[in-house]
Amino acid sequence: MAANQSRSVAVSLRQVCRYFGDVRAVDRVDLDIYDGEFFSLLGPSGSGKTTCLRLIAGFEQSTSGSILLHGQEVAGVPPYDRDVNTVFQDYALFPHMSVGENVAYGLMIRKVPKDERNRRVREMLDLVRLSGMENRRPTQLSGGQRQRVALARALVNQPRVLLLDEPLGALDLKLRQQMQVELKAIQQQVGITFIFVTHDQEEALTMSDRLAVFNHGRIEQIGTPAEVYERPTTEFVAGFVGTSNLLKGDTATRLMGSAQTVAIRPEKIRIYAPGEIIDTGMVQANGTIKEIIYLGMHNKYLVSLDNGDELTVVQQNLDALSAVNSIGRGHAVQLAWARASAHPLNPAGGSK
Amino acid sequence: MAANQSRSVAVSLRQVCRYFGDVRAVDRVDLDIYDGEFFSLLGPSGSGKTTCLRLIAGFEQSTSGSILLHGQEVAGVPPYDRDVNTVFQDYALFPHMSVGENVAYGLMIRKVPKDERNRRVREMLDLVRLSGMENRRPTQLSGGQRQRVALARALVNQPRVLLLDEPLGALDLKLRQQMQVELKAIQQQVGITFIFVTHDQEEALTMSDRLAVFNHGRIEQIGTPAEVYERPTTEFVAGFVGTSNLLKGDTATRLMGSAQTVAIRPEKIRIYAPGEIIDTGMVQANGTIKEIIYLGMHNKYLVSLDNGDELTVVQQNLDALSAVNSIGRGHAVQLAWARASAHPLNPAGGSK
Amino acid sequence: MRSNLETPRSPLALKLAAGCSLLFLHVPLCIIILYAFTTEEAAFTFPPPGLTTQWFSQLANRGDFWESLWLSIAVATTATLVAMILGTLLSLALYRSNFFGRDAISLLVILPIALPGIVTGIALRSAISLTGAQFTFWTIVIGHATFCIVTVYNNVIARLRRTAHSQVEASMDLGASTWQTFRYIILPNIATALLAGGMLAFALSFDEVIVTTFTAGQQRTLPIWIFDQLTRPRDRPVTNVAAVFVIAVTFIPILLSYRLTASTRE
Amino acid sequence: MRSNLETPRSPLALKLAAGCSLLFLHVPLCIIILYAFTTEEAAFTFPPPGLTTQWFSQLANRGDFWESLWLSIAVATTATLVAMILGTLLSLALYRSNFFGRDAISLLVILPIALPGIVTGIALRSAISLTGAQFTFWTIVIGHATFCIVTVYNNVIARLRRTAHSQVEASMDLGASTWQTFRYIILPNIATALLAGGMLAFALSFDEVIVTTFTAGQQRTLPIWIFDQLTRPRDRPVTNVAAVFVIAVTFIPILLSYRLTASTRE
Repeated sequence: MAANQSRSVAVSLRQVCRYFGDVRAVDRVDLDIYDGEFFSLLGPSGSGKTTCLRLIAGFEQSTSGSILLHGQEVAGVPPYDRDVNTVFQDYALFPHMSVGENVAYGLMIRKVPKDERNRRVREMLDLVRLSGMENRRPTQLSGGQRQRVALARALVNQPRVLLLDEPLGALDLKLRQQMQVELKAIQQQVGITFIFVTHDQEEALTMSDRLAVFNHGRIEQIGTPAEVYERPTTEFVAGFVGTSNLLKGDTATRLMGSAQTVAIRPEKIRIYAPGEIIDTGMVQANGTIKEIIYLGMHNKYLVSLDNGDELTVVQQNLDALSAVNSIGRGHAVQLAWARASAHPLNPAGGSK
Repeated sequence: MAANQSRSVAVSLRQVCRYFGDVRAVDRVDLDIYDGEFFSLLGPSGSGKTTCLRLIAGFEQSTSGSILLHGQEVAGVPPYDRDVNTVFQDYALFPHMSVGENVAYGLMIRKVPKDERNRRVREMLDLVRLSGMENRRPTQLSGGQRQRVALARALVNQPRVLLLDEPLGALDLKLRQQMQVELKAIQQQVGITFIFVTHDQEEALTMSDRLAVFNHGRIEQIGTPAEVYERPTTEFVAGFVGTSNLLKGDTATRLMGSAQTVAIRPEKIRIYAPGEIIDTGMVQANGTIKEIIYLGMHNKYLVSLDNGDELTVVQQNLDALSAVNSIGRGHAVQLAWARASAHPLNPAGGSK
Repeated sequence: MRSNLETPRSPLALKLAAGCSLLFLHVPLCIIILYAFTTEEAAFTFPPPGLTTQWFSQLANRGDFWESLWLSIAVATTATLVAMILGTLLSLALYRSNFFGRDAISLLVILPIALPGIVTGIALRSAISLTGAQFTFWTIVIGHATFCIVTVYNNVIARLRRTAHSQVEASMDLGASTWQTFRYIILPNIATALLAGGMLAFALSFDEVIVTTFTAGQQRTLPIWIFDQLTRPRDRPVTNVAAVFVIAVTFIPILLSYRLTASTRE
Repeated sequence: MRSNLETPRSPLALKLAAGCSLLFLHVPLCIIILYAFTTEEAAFTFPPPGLTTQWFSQLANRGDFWESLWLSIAVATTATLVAMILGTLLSLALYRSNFFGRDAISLLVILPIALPGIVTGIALRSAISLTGAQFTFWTIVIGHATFCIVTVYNNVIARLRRTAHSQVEASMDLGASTWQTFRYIILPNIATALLAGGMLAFALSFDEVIVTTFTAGQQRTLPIWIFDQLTRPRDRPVTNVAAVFVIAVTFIPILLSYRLTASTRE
């Protein structure tokens, strides 16, 4: 699943900036996306990820820098001359056309003969599991079905790159999870490069081959899901992709032997009873359980360390009725984690 | 935190129905909510939870059945004569009034003297951490701040019951999590009964003392978070509150010794290598890993059983870089779980 | 499941006041229709002493009535067509434009409808006189086009603003040029609004008196014919019948346009 | 970060067409203002041989002008006040009402504005004659109120529909009665729309000619004064000055109302 660095580059951004007046929506972004990759642009709203996508689609023009599609500079090339297609956040289906006409639109514009057009529309509707829906109107469809029509309409043109702008944002949780699986399967089937914009870190981790984490118009980190989650380079990434405990200053020095800030994931910390013997290779800390929050699949413990710092620990509920736990609020505990689980952050990581 | 059955009842619904034409929005609902409880109404959209709240507030009139507030029947009592206050989903702040005027509105209507009014508004703004914001306009506030104003405006009247209609729905993930903690803390501080409508099962589990799961206008289950999560009584609850593996028919008979459908949570299943010795008290099954999905905090395994059924298993990533796992796709594995972890579902559980 | 179907109703007093206001607005209309059937020739008494349809056949025999009617229809049709083309162009140009403030431009378009008819009339007459042109069918059309354009513009721009711009982007993204996007996406989207605007424009033009008196030569549109009729008291019932005609020709397009824009309103 | 600030602009041809249309709409206005300053008395040549402000002082000395102006202002003010009260009542009663279809009722309110002025005029004159009343200041007010109510209603109901109903529920929830909710929540919410509607109504009333001719006795409002003036060609520049007055009195409230409803439009 990891990106193969020797593959050819599909989309390349070089020092791309896009300013709206004083607002630096996209600020000196460098990015290489490989052919056939499922690549996510992840970030909070206003972080520049959507503007980046719109720059690639041609809906926005960059203020400076260069954008290459398969090696070709595309500055000034209008959207209709770029070999990319977009799945819009609001789907942007044409309400006055049937599902079939929506999907056929790009082929009609390109004057593909009627027979071939019909065949390809049918194939595409099969792919997105909407066979037989050709004659429905978009308003007669559910949210998930509309999403699939939008996907089919973009894919039928066989673009080399597909851009997806938070396509699952409008769906509810269960449907979103189902569409994540489907979308990923379709991408593997058609083999097209997918560039996927999302603000949902779990979605980005689940679906992507690689992802870029955006903040304030800049990219904070690029890597595979595991690289980004397990080795965040900045505080922002550590906090935005999952949750992290940050050990700073004195606490970091005392526990880790260096004042450099480190991030440690709540699920990497184990809880031991006082006096229990812990592997000496582990980093150890003593504390008191301040709060236990039951979350069904796991419990979240808020533990006060002796120096007043607070750590969050997550433990999977392995046993039936594990809500009733032997470790109660106010109990003293020992915490321990593998030294390798605590990842040092880039001190220059420029975000708040 | 669990409900104390001997406490006095704050809100009581007896066979309450609310039909809109042919649509049974609320269908024969029985419910007792105790004084001082944090009670959630959980369900998908259209399940009747919000209508239920609006019946209690007095914005809707029930078609049949009776609603009691602290033992008093409230049929026909207009909203302004009920001792409950509501926090609206869209906050419903008055845009032409300052924050202070918004919060003071209920007191002004009740002709509370100006001095006391100012004092109570100030106290309330302190409680929701908005001191000094009295003179701002709602439009100058962020989403989270507006939410707090709406909360203060409802609480300042010292109602005996506070109704909250998906108050956190419009906030983004991080802010929502923060507000969940704050809201729970405020409820514990003021000691008022909170009735909280949400479609987010994690939110309901985190915050509630007890919750009711709605589906198609009916209540499927009432209980503490642990009761509902660990012992779901219907397929709907097992699927809506967290995710469940359902073992049915032959598979259930072979593994569990009875054809009754059982639900088992993905995190209760352990994965063993083939040939590894498993405690005989455990239920065992053989299968093959079909897919591994990396989710940061945990990995999700899709495992095909020998008879073709598929089970989902979740394992916490305890170790650094646990994305690189010893168990790969296509490997044969043994699965095992405690018999008590598989919970039999009510065969009459009336939902699809 | 939130429903607005049955929320507390308006108090009775409010309903009563509303009912009276409605009545007040509609009584005149009923009177004119009623007195198109009265058997009296000149004076009106209430209730009418008897009802008759003779005035309809009398009117049908008046050549000058038919002449005016056809002129009114021709003027309204031509002015409406001109307005539909120019109004659409205007709205397309101004929708999304932001040069010196979209609002300022929008106001510039809307002002002419607010221009008092008498002012428009004087101004147009002066302008046409200056060019030395004759007052013909076409000068009437030009006069009417001023306010018809605004009506079409208002309808079309409201629809354009409600049309998701992402549709336009999607069309371009799928390979369509600007013209193709207009043809296949924008035009179908604004079609009903354009039609509704056109119908309103037709109704406005058909009713216009003041601007017509200034821009017409010897031509008499139907409203002006009615105006002239009023100097002949014995023809009052015939005039009322003509007024019923005007009401009908005006209301039908307005009702249709109301239907067409129902989706835009809510 | 999606921005609509700088999307592909309209093609040049479209802009040109739009520019011409705008010009077409505004040339008459400029002409009338220009010829209020011409030194010629009767004939108009272009360009004017010279400019002067003498017509302004001439107009100021005409007692009949001032009389008409004050009458117009009095009529417009009264009709507007009546319309603001009845229009608000109507919109409150109909907003959220669903008895035999809100749309049908809404149409009943809107139709009178579509009623041709000449028809409204004839109908009102007949109705007033039937009651045996005199044609006074008040009959003019009644005539004008018909279309003023509609203007206020349209503005207020549009604002009401945009006001979150949850505000009303929140107010009731916090203990306010229906009347308190109106006083403290609804009224402030609709205030600017009500004011805007009132101003538009004022402008409409101030300009009205046709309905006034039918509902007035000997009274002459300003537009009718101007109309009468036109029969005296030597007074043309004075008439143009009066027209500029009408334009000013009309445009100021329209501009203000446009400002007030800016938030409702977008």
